[in-house]
Amino acid sequence: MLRGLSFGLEAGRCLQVSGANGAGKTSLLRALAGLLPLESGVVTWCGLDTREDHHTFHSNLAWLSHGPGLKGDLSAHENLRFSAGLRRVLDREQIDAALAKVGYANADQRLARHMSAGQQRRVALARVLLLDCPLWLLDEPTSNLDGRGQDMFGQILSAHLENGGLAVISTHQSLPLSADRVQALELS
Amino acid sequence: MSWAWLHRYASPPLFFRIAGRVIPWVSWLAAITGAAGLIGGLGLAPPDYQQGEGYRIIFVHVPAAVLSTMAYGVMAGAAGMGLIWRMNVAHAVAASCASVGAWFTVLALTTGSLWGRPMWGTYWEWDPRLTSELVLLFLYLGYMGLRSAIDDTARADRASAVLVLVGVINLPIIHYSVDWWNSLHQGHTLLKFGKASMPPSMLVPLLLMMLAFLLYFAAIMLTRARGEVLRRERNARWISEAIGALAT
Amino acid sequence: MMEWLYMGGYWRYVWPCYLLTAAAIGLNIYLARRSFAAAVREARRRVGASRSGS
Amino acid sequence: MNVAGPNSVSSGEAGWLLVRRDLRLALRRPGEWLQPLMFFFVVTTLFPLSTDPQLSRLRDIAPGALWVAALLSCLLALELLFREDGQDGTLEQLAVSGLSLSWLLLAKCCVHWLLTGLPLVLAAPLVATALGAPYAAIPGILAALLLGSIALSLIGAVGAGLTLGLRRGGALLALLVLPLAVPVLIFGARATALAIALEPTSAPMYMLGAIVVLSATLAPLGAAAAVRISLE
Repeated sequence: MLRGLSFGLEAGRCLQVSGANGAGKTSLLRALAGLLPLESGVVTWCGLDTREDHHTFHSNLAWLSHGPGLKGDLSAHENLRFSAGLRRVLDREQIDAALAKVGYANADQRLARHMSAGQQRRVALARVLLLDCPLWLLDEPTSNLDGRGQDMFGQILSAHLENGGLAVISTHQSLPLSADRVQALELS
Repeated sequence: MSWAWLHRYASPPLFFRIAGRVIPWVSWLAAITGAAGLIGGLGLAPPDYQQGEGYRIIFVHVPAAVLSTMAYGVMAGAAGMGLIWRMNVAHAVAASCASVGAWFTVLALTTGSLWGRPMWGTYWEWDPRLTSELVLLFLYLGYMGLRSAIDDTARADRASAVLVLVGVINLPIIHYSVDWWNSLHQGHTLLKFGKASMPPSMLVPLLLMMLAFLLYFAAIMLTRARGEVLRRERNARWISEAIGALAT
Repeated sequence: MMEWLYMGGYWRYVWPCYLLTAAAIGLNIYLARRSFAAAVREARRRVGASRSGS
Repeated sequence: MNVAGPNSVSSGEAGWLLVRRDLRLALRRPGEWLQPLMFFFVVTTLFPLSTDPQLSRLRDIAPGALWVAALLSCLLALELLFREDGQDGTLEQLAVSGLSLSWLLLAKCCVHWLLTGLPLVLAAPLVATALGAPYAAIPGILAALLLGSIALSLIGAVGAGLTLGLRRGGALLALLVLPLAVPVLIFGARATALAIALEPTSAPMYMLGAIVVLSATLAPLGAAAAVRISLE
């Protein structure tokens, strides 16, 4: 159980949540996303309580959980069309562009269950890009990513922050960002 | 909100204290009304002109059936309050109703079938009331099954609250459909007591017994709810105060 | 007295009903008290653990 | 980066997209969705085998056999409703999408009914004929099963949401849903019996319709609440 936590985050900055296994990183992120109820306390977005107005909050939120959240029987392209497409009108080019950005450019017809874990992660990150939301809540976004994948993640994250986005990220690794962009939160 | 007072009185320490004070009174009242009802029902009330002495079963059967239905209603009301206003005390009350309610549903079923034996010549008849009562028992069992399948108390509270609310919307429909179904196949029901046709010498003991059962239910439910409140509480200070007060 | 116990021939049905009711009432009192006592015991353990922990 | 920009999706489109996705997934794995139908056939075959197979006698048990089999097949199919989406994280994405979760779940229920309820309805004439129902009874039986299976899919969605991710989920789901399905069973079987007796079926049919309307308005709300709780 987490208690006594309080923090704020400004546009263009990223909160890096770290801590040992079982310290509550995932719980914190899920609580921020509104998936776990808070016993006490509030999460505010632009000054509004997110429990009161979760519609506005969730419309601004791109959530990536531990798992990639892909349908095993759909290809990368279909997965993105049917998941990010629920919230944004997307055309083929936009999806291709997002897949290219995350380094899964060879947009083949392979089904998600035949992809490697790293490839699934990349497709999941492409969904985060396509949602085009100011707030990213990413739980271990770089797990299963190789060295080049981590670089790619650093690039899309800094581009997001430069655009005035916010991110809360739980990770063990250090983020390849300038120090003034990162705010650290160590859970014990 | 205007509901702030509710939150104040629903504070766990206050509930724990007040319930602790109320339970002995309610229990004694239940015992007294129950004794009066028994004397009236078993001793003073005259035999029924149709069913003879056998009708005396209604003095426990009808109150048991009323208790079982009302417990479900109380459970649904408390669960709804717990779900909407996030009150742990309400969830504790809801969780305390199921077991008593289920046992008294069983009691209503068995006394009903024992009554049915001399009246119908068989222990089980697909009488609408008994059938509804049987479905009610399944609803209770589902509620308890769902609670026991979820380890986390807070999650069990909310999930079972959704279930009991769905159930309470369904209950009148079930009751109506069973009545309708029965009227097609039997045309008449034997387990029927028009209140108007009942003389006061029977009605008064029956009402006393009902009151006694409801008071008894309140006492049991509050006893359980005190325990459930303790289980849900994380604030160690008032727990130790509350337990300390118990010891002295 | 015997006549009252005989219940006009219905004793076989009336008395079991009352006995079962008494049993259900007793059982629920027992179960409720046991549940409350268990909650108190558990709370005591928790308070004790948090005291020795801090 | 704005909320209601020109490229945001209306809930109607979102629901339709979800329907298309689930249909496409079902096409890629047809076996799973055919199982309840097979089950329906097998169970209704067991009834004649367990009694006197004269058609005139079977006619008496036909409504009961049809409806109990339909109820159990629907129950079997209900386990599939949210299981996969719950496991692969899709439901979580839906829950934080900013779209109305009850609306999206209603869309899922529609697909679920198309894949499991509708085949039962279409198979019903065959089964009913085999159980001795006269030709003229078929429209009534179809209508009753149509309404009943919709109601069962909707009511069952709440139970499926509540038991999502629980061990022993299957047996518990039956315990939760079957008592709630009693009115559907009573009115549905009665409408079928009246249809087989070639009598007017309007009274139970109206009741079935009312149950469908009530469950279509309330069940998605309950299912959404249940799914959110189960995702915690």
